[in-house]
Amino acid sequence: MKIFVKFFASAREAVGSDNVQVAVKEGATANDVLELFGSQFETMNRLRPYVRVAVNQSYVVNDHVLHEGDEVAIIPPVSGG
Amino acid sequence: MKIFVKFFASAREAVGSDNVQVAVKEGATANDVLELFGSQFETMNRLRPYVRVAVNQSYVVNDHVLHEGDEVAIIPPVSGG
Amino acid sequence: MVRIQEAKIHVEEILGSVVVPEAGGVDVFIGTTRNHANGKNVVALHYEAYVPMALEMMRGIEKELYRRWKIRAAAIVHRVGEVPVTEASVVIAVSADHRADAFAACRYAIDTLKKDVPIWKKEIFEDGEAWAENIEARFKIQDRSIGYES
Amino acid sequence: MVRIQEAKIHVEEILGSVVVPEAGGVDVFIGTTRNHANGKNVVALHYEAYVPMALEMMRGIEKELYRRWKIRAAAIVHRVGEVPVTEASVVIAVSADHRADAFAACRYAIDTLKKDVPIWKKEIFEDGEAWAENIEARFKIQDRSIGYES
Repeated sequence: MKIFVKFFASAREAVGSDNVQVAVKEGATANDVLELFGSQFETMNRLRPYVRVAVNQSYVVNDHVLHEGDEVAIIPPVSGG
Repeated sequence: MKIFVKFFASAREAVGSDNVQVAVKEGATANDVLELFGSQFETMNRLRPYVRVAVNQSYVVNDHVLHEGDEVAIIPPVSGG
Repeated sequence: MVRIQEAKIHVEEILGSVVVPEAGGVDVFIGTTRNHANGKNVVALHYEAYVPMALEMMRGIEKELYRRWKIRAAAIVHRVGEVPVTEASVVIAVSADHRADAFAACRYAIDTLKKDVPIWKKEIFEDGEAWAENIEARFKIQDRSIGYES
Repeated sequence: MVRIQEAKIHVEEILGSVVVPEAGGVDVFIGTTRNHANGKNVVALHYEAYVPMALEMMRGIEKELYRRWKIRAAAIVHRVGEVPVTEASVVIAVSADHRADAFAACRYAIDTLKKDVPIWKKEIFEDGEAWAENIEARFKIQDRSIGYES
């Protein structure tokens, strides 16, 4: 199934893109997405322990199961304010 | 000795004046001033339990002893802010 | 910076006096005239102050803020005379490197001002008028027996 | 009212949106760009946001303020893009009948925003740049094992 992955701030710089469409297998979790990009980008891999994942604009736990068309956002530690 | 008594807000309205010069005897206290005006003005007498006294622009306890030329202010409950 | 003024208070101007390049945050408290008090409609408010003593006490509060918290700058401004509904009677602004200090100092300043600084507000109702009394000031007076020479 | 904007934030305008005749006080927190971070000189700051999610979370914070405290109105405004030193990156204003509610709600709003809302700040130093990380956000991440699905 297809999902849309958005990267912000340091995560965006780590993968060199702010928006990627990827195919993952049924039952894939937020963690599988982190694994996928962590294995491709060393800097992203180093960020993994610190990022949170949001699906369709809500934070989720890492074993959250994804669905077709989900918007998955990789959220490095925030620094607003 | 001469002192200068200032009245504010409800105390000013009670005595009908904002500034009075009075003669008191040596050793007179803040409390003697309250007594003096309380005995002359019924409304001032009713205010007495609620007012604070400042001498030369600092709050004092009621048995504070006054000196020649002191500026004695009768301070009803404040309501700034 | 402390000030008592008859003119309308402009918050941006006061902010300008406390925002410094080193500070990361400012907390500002703005006391505004309410249209109601004790269940009655307030049509106007009139503030008066024992100006030299009030300024001296406001300076004392300002000094205390620097003593108690790590702050960069502070401003305490009170208006006197007529203050229409929704306009500011008092503005307190405190800048600090860390917001906890800004919040705590600002809160302390307004609490202390309402308790002690010789400023009075008369509420003009449709059917009469009354001198307001801060609840904080009333508590203070109950303590009078212990004395508080300052 | 919640808003994310690129334009400079004008505090008086935001105040205008929260001051209501019934309220007696407003607490305003203003986060300003500091000229230093981790002992280095900051020459510029750049904010970015995951805008739709950030707005949704800001609306959630706003609702929570009304749920937890007796407040009259609230505004949470964040700026994105370049924010020069001393200019505001965030302004939070809360009006209430009683100042304790205004202070508590305002503090809660900035604390929660800094911890959770997807907004990031890049600090540009003389000799490099770095993504900042709120200490509050770091604590949150240590809690991740317990999960916080929302």
